[in-house]
Amino acid sequence: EPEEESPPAAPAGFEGLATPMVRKMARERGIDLKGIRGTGPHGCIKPEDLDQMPQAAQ
Amino acid sequence: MPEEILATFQIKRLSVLNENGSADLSLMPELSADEIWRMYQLMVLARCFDERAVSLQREGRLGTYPPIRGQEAAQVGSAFALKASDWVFPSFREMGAHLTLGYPIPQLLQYWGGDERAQKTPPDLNIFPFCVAVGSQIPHAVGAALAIRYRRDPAAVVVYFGDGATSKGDFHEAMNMAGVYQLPVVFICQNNQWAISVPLKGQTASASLAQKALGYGFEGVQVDGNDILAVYRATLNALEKARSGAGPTFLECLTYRMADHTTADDAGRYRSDEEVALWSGRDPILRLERFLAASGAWTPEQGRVVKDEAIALIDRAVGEMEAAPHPSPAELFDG
Amino acid sequence: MPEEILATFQIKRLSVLNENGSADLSLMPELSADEIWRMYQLMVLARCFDERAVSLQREGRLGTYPPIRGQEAAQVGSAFALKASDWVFPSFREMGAHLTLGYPIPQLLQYWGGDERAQKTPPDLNIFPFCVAVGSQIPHAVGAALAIRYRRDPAAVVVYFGDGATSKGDFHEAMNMAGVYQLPVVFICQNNQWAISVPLKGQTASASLAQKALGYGFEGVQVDGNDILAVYRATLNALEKARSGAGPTFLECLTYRMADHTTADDAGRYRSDEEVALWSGRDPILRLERFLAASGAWTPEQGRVVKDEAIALIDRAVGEMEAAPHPSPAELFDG
Amino acid sequence: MAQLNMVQAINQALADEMARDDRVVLLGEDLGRDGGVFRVTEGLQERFGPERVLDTPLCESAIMGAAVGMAAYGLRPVPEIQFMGFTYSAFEQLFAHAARLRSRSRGRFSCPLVVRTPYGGGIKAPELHEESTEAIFCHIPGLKVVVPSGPYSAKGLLLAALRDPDPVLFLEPTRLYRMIKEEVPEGDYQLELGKARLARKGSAVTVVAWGSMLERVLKSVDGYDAEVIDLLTLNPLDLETLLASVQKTGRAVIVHEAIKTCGLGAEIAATLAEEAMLHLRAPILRVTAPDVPVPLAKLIDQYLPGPDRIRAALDEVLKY
Amino acid sequence: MAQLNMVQAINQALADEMARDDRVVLLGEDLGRDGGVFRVTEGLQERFGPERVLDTPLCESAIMGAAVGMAAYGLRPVPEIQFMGFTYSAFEQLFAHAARLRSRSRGRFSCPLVVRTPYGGGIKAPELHEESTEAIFCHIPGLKVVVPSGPYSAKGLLLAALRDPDPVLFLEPTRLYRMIKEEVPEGDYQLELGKARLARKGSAVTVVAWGSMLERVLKSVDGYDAEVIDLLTLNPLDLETLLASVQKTGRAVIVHEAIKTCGLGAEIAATLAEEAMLHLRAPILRVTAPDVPVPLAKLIDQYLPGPDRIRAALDEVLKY
Ligand SMILES: Cc1ncc(C[n+]2csc(CCOP(=O)(O)OP(=O)(O)O)c2C)c(N)n1
Ligand SMILES: Cc1ncc(C[n+]2csc(CCOP(=O)(O)OP(=O)(O)O)c2C)c(N)n1
Ligand SMILES: [Mg+2]
Ligand SMILES: [Mg+2]
Ligand SMILES: [Mg+2]
Repeated sequence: EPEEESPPAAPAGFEGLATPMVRKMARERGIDLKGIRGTGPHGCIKPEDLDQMPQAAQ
Repeated sequence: MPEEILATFQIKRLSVLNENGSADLSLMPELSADEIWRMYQLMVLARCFDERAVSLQREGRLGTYPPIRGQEAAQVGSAFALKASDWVFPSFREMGAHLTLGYPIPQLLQYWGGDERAQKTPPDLNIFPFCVAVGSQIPHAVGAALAIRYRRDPAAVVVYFGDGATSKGDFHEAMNMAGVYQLPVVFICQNNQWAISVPLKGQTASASLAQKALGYGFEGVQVDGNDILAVYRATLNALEKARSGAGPTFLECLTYRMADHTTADDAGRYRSDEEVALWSGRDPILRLERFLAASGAWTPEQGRVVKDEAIALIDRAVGEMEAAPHPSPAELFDG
Repeated sequence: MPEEILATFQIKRLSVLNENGSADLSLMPELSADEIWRMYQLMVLARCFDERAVSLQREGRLGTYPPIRGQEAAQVGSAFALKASDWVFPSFREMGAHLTLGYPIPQLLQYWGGDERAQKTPPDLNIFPFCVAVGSQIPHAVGAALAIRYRRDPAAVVVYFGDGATSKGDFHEAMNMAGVYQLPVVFICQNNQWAISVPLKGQTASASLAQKALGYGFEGVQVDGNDILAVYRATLNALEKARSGAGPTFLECLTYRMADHTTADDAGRYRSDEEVALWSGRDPILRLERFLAASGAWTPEQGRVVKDEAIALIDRAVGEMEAAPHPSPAELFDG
Repeated sequence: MAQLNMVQAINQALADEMARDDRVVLLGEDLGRDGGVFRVTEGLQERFGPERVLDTPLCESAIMGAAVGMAAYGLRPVPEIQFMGFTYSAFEQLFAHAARLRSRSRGRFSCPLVVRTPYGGGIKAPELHEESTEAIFCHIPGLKVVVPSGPYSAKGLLLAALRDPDPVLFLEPTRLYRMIKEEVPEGDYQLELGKARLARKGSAVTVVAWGSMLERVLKSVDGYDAEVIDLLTLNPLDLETLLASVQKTGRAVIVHEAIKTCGLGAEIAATLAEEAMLHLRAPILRVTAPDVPVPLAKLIDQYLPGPDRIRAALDEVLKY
Repeated sequence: MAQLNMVQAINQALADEMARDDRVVLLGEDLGRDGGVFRVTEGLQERFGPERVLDTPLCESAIMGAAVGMAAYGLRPVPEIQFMGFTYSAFEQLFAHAARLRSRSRGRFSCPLVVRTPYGGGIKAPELHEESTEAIFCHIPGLKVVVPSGPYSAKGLLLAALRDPDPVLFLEPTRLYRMIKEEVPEGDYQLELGKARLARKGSAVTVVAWGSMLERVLKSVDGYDAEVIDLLTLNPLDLETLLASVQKTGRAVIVHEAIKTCGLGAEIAATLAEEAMLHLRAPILRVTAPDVPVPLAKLIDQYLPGPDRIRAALDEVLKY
């Protein structure tokens, strides 16, 4: 699907798409998924995507 | 060979006591005076049980209950012919049979109070749990009979069901299988002429239920179901035949459901008072009392004693039933 | 009233042609010579269809197929009595009835080729789809008859099934309901004496199947199922009775399954060659040929012509069937 | 508009449709002379005659089988099974015939019938009178399964079912028969089959229920920011409504009175796990009966999901 | 050890257990004299006599009902239903009686029987000969459901089923009857009911299958880092094995030949969505037949899940 080949920028208020697993990992690392677009299908955030993101201070 | 007659069949009807309670001595079953008295006591016990259960339901102390009033002869008479090693598959309206066989009365009440522990039949009785899905117990009897045959056990099987049940495939399928294997099973239909609001003629166009046995290659007999001596005789014969390897028998006990279908039903909506009155006159207990009275074996006073004893027994049972602790949720997983 | 006789019943057997093909003229149905000839052609057509279907299966051009060999008289004779407005509920072994009623032959073959499009009955025929779950079509006939009655339509219903089907609850339940409402339905049992490997006596202890009707309050007749004139006569009578509001009839057509149960079966495992040979001598086509030959209406030469015509018809149908395009996956969702 | 209970609403729908369409014929045990054991068909035999309101012999499979033949002939039969626990013996007719007839005859025959049956627990009735086996019927291709949750939806859904060209199983929550009264329009109205209803708006969690559990769920969610979906049609599922809600809330709890294993809750949860996974922030929980037979009266309240268990599930998913 | 096909393995299990335990009795249509339509019971009537290998009248509900009575009396009947599509009429006996007897009699009566029936598609047989309705049976509390995937598991599971104190439905994948030969130990061995088998190790995705789909899945996953679970027992599910695998792989695909809606795949997916949600990195996909009746031969290959659809699902979840 073309949508996945060239991901457009996340629209304003875009709630990051992620499975509960990724949400949990993000929570643990203090990452806020709001507005983030990942490299997975439909722009979802993959676990690997989290590695590229700035973590909140622990 | 034009329109040849392939076969001719006869259906018989058995009665021992007429409506006035006088007996055809040639058909009188071998029973001692004590045994007949015991039968009488059991019919009265069944009647008292029934009356109490109905009133407990009205008071909210039992759930929906299906009265047996009018069917005491069919139930007590048939169960009286059983041996301890025989197996019994009841429907849900044979409390008279349970009482005759010695099922603990508190437990019997407990079932209608909505408690599964009631169905844990005591180990010395081979009575299957009540069967609410009409007719579906009939094939079980055939299976038990197959096991008896296979084990060469000296037992027989009795299965009870109503006129309504004869419309179900299970009835047919079980009768047919019993015929094929010539099994030791006695099919006892209490034809009380009603299945909730549906009268017999709405159930089948067959003139008798007994004749249905013709399609299965074994004997069907209509018995006066309000005549306890006829019921006993017919059942005993059928059981002996079964135990001797001579195959199954179908007994249609023609009787009448004198009360509502259950305590949730109002029979006044669908049947006439005249019909009910007619059958009240044919009360099976009355009939045995007349028989006994004729030889001086029964007086109103003796009748009262029997009834009082029965009531006392029921009283105790009600107390026991109500004293039982409420089942714990863990019992959902019991078994 | 001791052991009173409640009722006496008789079961009749109808045959018109004896084994040598000579007819009882008093029972001869009203049929023109042309009509009888047409019946003969249809039986031959059914036989040729059957032989071809079996060989197509052997060649892998059809799936599992249940031969009708030996049952042509029962099928053609009964279907010949039907009117276009009547409804037919077949089992899975009535291709002779389909052919008689004009079901397109390519479509009939298509079914055994595993193609649902075969069951889209042409709009001018009221033939229900084949029924594989044995006996489960019988209640449908009762429902259609209820609808006919409700609509006051001048039609009747025929339902076909085998001896094995009489063991199923559906048979009983439908017969019973038809009796209660006195419906315009004719129950036609092709008693071919086998249900796969189970002989009739393993199916029921009843001496005849016809007598099973006694339990439902309507007439059951045994018909010589290899005698097309008897089958026709009995069916016509039953249909007229049905249409006139006089209720249902049960016809037991006593015949024989001359072939294996299906092309996946090997009857040699469970029945004797002698039995098969005995019934080969009773071939229903042979019997009608003898009848016709006696009056000079049939010669071997004419027989060959009829057969050649039938084969030509089947040839064309096979071609058409095989020319039909493979169904597309989208047809899974058709209907 | 009148205030009706569900028994009255169903009775009205049947009467109206019978008056409108002479193909509609009722059949079953005790539904004519007696008006049905719950009085749902009261007065209909008097009004429409014994040929349109047929008291049948005691035989569920024959009732269903005959209905198939009637429907194929062109009528619109409405077989009643006295209690859901007695549908088992009619199962073959429903599964192998009614539901398949259109497909296997490639449209030559169809089977427009509506099976009505009371279902569900909590009425302290005998064995097999409180079953809730809807999931089994949802596994039958070609059969629609519908469950109203009150008098209004009962009438509107039943009218729609009676006009559907294919077989519909119409489950009547016995416990609600006379429990709820609602405004029910007198005239004709239909609720489209296959459409769920938003019974309550909320944004933190989606609770899915149907039949008599709906009432219990609505009582239980007080104080929660819960969206409640009243399924109304169990098969086919209204995916659109389910997904829209769960995409919004990110949490789902399914409540049903059937046992857990292979209950309809499984299909709903599986669908969400397939279609809405990226929106979920918590496990999907099912609040159901335990995997044991429906008990008799004394234990029925322990068996059916109650407010405590429903709230515990809400609390659990709201932790995420 | 001998190389046996599944027909031989089942035959051997039955013969061994009958020799060991005289309570074991077989009954069904054509299984005696004829040895069964698939020859699974060949030779057993000759060896054990017609009272232990009973040819019955043509009636599935009576077969099942009689088996209930036999089991209650103390035997261990093994009713055979000729094809799964003919179980419908035996449904009431199984659901309302066999499965409940222990619970409703509080242990006074039990019902140790094993229902054997061939099931599943791909054999180009007539209507109702290729059904796969296992999910319905998994919704029956009190009934275990078992499906071997080859000769070895067939014998081991059947021996365990025959010794189980409660009713077991034993489904025999018809397509595999003579397809696979395996080493099958001659003596006694049991595979514990309720335990799944790791048919293939892998770490990127868990694929769950059973019966004849297993063989197809194993062929399809070539080249994928897929772990394959052969369920063997469908009810109760082996949660431990399922969860351990999915917690490792983070992805699940369920493959079954039954239709999708309310199939067993739903229960598995729902269980994962409840118990393993925090380990999932992709939606849970189900590869199933479409929601239509099992077609006749010409379309059966389009109906059953094939390698293409299985691989497409793997590719999809691996995107996450
Ligand atoms: C299969 C089934 N269908 C319907 C019912 C509801 N029901 C309970 S008793 C009964 C009538 C039974 O009539 P009959 O067999 O004559 O027995 P009786 O009640 O007269 O003892 C009905 C319809 C049921 N229990 N089981
Ligand atoms: C309900 C059911 N059980 C089993 C089968 C498998 N089967 C197909 S035909 C048949 C025997 C049918 O015997 P009968 O009714 O006499 O018909 P026939 O085959 O002789 O025409 C059996 C057991 C089936 N199709 N349906
Ligand atoms: Mg049945
Ligand atoms: Mg009755
Ligand atoms: Mg036959």
